[in-house]
Amino acid sequence: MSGQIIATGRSAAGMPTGKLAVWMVIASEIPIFGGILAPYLMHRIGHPDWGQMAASLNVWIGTFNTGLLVTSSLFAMLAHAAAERGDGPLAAARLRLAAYGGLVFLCIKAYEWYAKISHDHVPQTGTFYGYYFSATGLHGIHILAGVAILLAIAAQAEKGKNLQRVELIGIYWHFVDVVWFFLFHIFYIIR
Amino acid sequence: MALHSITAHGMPELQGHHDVHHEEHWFLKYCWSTDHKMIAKQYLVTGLLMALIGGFFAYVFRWQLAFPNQPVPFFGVVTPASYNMMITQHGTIMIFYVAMPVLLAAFGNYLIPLMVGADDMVFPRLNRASYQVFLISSVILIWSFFVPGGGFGGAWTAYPPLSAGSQYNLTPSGSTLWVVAVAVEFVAFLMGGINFIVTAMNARAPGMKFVDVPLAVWMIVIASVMFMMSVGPLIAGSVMLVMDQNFGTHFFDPRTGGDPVLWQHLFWFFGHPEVYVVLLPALGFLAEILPVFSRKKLFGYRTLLYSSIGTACLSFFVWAHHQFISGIDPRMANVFAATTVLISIPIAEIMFVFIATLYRSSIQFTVPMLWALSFVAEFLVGGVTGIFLGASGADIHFHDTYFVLAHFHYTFFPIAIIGSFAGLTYWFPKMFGRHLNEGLGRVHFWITIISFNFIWMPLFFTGIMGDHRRIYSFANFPDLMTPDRILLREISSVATAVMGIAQVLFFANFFWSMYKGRKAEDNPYNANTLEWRCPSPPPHGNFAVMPTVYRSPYEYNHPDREVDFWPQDEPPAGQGELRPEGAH
Amino acid sequence: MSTEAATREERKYWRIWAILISLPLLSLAAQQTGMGWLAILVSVVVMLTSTWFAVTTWMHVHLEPRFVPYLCLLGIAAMFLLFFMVAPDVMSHEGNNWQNRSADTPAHIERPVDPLAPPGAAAETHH
Amino acid sequence: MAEQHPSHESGGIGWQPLARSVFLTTFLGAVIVVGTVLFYIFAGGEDLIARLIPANSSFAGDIDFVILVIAGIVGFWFFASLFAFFVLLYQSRRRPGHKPEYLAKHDHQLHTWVSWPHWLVIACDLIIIIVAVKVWHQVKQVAPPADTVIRVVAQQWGWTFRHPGTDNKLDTVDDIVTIDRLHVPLDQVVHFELQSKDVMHDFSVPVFRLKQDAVPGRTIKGWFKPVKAGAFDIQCAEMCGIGHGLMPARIFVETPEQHAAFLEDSARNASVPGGQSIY
Repeated sequence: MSGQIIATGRSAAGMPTGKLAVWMVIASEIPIFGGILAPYLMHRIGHPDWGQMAASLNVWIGTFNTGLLVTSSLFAMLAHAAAERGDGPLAAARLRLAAYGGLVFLCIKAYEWYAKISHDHVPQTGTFYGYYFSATGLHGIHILAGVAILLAIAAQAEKGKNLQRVELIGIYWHFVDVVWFFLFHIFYIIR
Repeated sequence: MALHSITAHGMPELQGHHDVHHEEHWFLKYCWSTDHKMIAKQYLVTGLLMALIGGFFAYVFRWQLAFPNQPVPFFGVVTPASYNMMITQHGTIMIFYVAMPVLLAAFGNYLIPLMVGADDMVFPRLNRASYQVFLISSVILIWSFFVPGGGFGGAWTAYPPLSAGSQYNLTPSGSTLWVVAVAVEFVAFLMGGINFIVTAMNARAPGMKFVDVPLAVWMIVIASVMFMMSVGPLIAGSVMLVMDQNFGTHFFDPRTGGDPVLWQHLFWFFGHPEVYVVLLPALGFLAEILPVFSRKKLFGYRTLLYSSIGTACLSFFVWAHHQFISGIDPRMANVFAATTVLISIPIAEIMFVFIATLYRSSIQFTVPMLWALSFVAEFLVGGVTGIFLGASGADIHFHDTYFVLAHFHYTFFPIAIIGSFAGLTYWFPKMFGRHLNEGLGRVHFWITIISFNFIWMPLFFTGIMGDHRRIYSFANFPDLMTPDRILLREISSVATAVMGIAQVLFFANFFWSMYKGRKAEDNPYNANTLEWRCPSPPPHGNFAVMPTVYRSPYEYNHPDREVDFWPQDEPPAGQGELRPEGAH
Repeated sequence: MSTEAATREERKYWRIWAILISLPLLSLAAQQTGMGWLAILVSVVVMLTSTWFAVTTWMHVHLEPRFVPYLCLLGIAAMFLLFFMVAPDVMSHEGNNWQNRSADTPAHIERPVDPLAPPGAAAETHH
Repeated sequence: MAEQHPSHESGGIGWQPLARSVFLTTFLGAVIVVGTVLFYIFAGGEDLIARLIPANSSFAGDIDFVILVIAGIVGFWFFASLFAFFVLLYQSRRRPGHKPEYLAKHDHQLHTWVSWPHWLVIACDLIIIIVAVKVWHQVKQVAPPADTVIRVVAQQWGWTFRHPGTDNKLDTVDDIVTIDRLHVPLDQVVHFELQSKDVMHDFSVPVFRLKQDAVPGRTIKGWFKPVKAGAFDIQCAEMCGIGHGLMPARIFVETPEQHAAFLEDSARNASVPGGQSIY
């Protein structure tokens, strides 16, 4: 359907339509994550005692997860390079690796949540945990959506279709990565 | 890039494009269409239906206020709970489910591709998804009226802890459904907004420079960008509020270090720009309608554009004037008072531009023009009374009184109702291929405008006299039951009923004209913009030949021309149709 | 893009990956020293550096039209605005003619808001 | 461009007369509106607002003054624009032989037409900001020394007022706690501490021009000085649930004798000493 639309093929702003849209998505995501991080920071600075709760987060798991996401992003980037060469199947394989990275990230995150909850560190016990669960949950939803899109685009790329989308999902995936840098440092590192 | 260069030559692409869609099932045609015009109409119809609900609520609680504790005709006795529910849902519906879908989504969808000379939105399926998500959100909202405990009744601003604790608001499911409905709606408009922005930026017809874009498109795009930049914190806030309601967190609960004032900030950080999100499209319609019916070039395209961008930027700095007395630090109020009052500068410039456009023009008082002109006059009232509220010292008295409501409705009624009517009556021939009945339209216009002023003028005075908003019956307050106050309230309430009844005229006109009205020409008003250069109503794919743009959209009565308009896509002399030199 | 150039690009991506992998380790190390101020300093630097690398070398923001980074910066600016205009009310616990009593109570103590109780009594009475 | 089309120049008079007529009307409007306001203020008519609602506290007049200043300034703009608007509507109505003018010149040359009012608007804005912030500062940011301090506690759906009693100190045994009835002495500076037990409420006394939200978890301080004896409404001005419209209270502004009687009465009638355990 959309292939027939002339409008989609135009680029009066000097960039492909899909890429423009991805950047628009990112621009609109910034206030969403900012909207939860800014209040958290305010409260965190206002409540030095939250440091005890922050100390209960497992920073090793957090660091490992960071590495995992960075690696996953790398594969998205390599998929982009493969797509640039027109190598659809290779791009698809690398995209899938990136997606699996995201899935493993989610599993580790789930384990982390489970460990927190089993230690009775539930959102009810302190607003710190409320922010922790909301922010990482919001980020997790983005990872989940990203994984789904990665796999869908991998399926297309395998057939050599819509190779330009490999780059687009890559941009989104790196953005999710950048958000994680902030969450990781703000929640795990700074106590 | 390849496609772009093809379209640049105005090649008649994709012949037979329109024929593909002939044999469609009605469901595919009306409910599953990716055509931007059909989606626009879906938004429009949903918005109008929601307006009926919101309007009915307004009638019920206005009647209760004038004649407290007597059964309201067609409704029954109003209890405090149902009163609160109705004022809350009236606000929610009118802002999020009428103004946004009609002004931004319906007209944005309809106008942007047509005005920039594209055959559809750049992401038609995303567009369809946006409407469907919006529809789901409307269904959730209406569903919330009927759950046990009733609909949410904590005012449309939903200040916690009232909205966060069911022990306070007594509507355990209603309040959650309300937040969810609103948050889902934001997602729908984010999808739609991204589509609008990308379409207007990327899918412009060849030759259309940024000063050739009609202002209606500009305004919708600026509004979408504002929406995108401001809604994020409230989406995050809604997530937090839902967690507070259902998962026992304490983001907004002071018991464990949460802060109710935080929600107010998150809400108004979005809530104030939101006013301009719906204002700008309405101003865009005016910028289209005024030049057409005064047959004169718009005074100051760039002035209007830059003033609007200035308003948009400035509106991010003013939100806490809604919170002057609600627990923010009094020192911060000084900052916000200053920024708030300064926003009068760009708004005043916009008004000057509109008024100056009328100078030495030739005004035809058609129905759309009447609506557009009444917008200027009524919005002036709303604009100047806003200064009282932005000035912190005066706001101490006015805050949360009917003065605020009157001010708000003097801005929002022009925006949402007058703006929508102006747009609807103006583009009706294009949308449905038929003309509205002019006489009926005039009667409807005058009744609506006069009754509107009778509703809200008296309430400025009851506000000054100390009537506070959201109070279900003033009978409990001896100071407020003086005969003059009661009279003012009664005038207002009766006028509300009159205005409600007058809308029957509009709906009758609307549906009658849709099927039986006079057939519309392609360009009935001799307008310049591209949407008038395709058939009425435009087929799937809009243009038979994709247009190329040569000039700004407001070239009326150009001295070099014999006819008083100059369509944007008409090739200049020498390139296409020839005009003898010096014929003037 | 030629195959050779793409391979060069790939090698560059690996280099960026190495940097991005080691930066969080740096902040982890800073945190393990136990010096709070060092952890904050290093994290801020690491956050900004890694974002810079990811955005410029992976997302290729510099290759896009100029309005793209500006738009994103606009979003970030809006968040800074939100932070600094809200912080006086939410971050501080007292101000001009007001005091946030509940914020002064340690967050993990469940404490009903009972303004009629004398100050300080609340925490004891509700244990 | 313009020289090639003399028809404009002759038919069109240009923009000067428009500017002249608009400025004339604006200044006429200014004189009328500002004059009226000044007349009221100097003729002791500062009670323009007070005719609608009594001004019974010491700062009510200041707030009314802000309102009047703003009314004068925006009234001038309002009537001037509306006048220009309707005059233009009449002048430019479509009629035979009337041809609209084409703006041949470039935007920025005509811009003076917008920029002049623009600078005027900025000047007016500055006046408004200064006046408003001054009164705000005096009402909300600083307070004269207290003669007495009361505590106002809002809850769903009623008010609890804690008066300091005869020793004029809060949180002592002789405090008087009342529900929905606040007693304050006339002509004394009353400081209040505003608190809420559950949700947001708002302590509003329209005749005092007094309004302040009660935020749960916070104590917000404010002041007022009643200047007229009598009983007046207290309203809750922030949506606080189903009973929001049903939490009216009264404030009794009492002469020294009445207030002394009230204190004595309460002390005698208190079933429990100090009223500490009324709650």
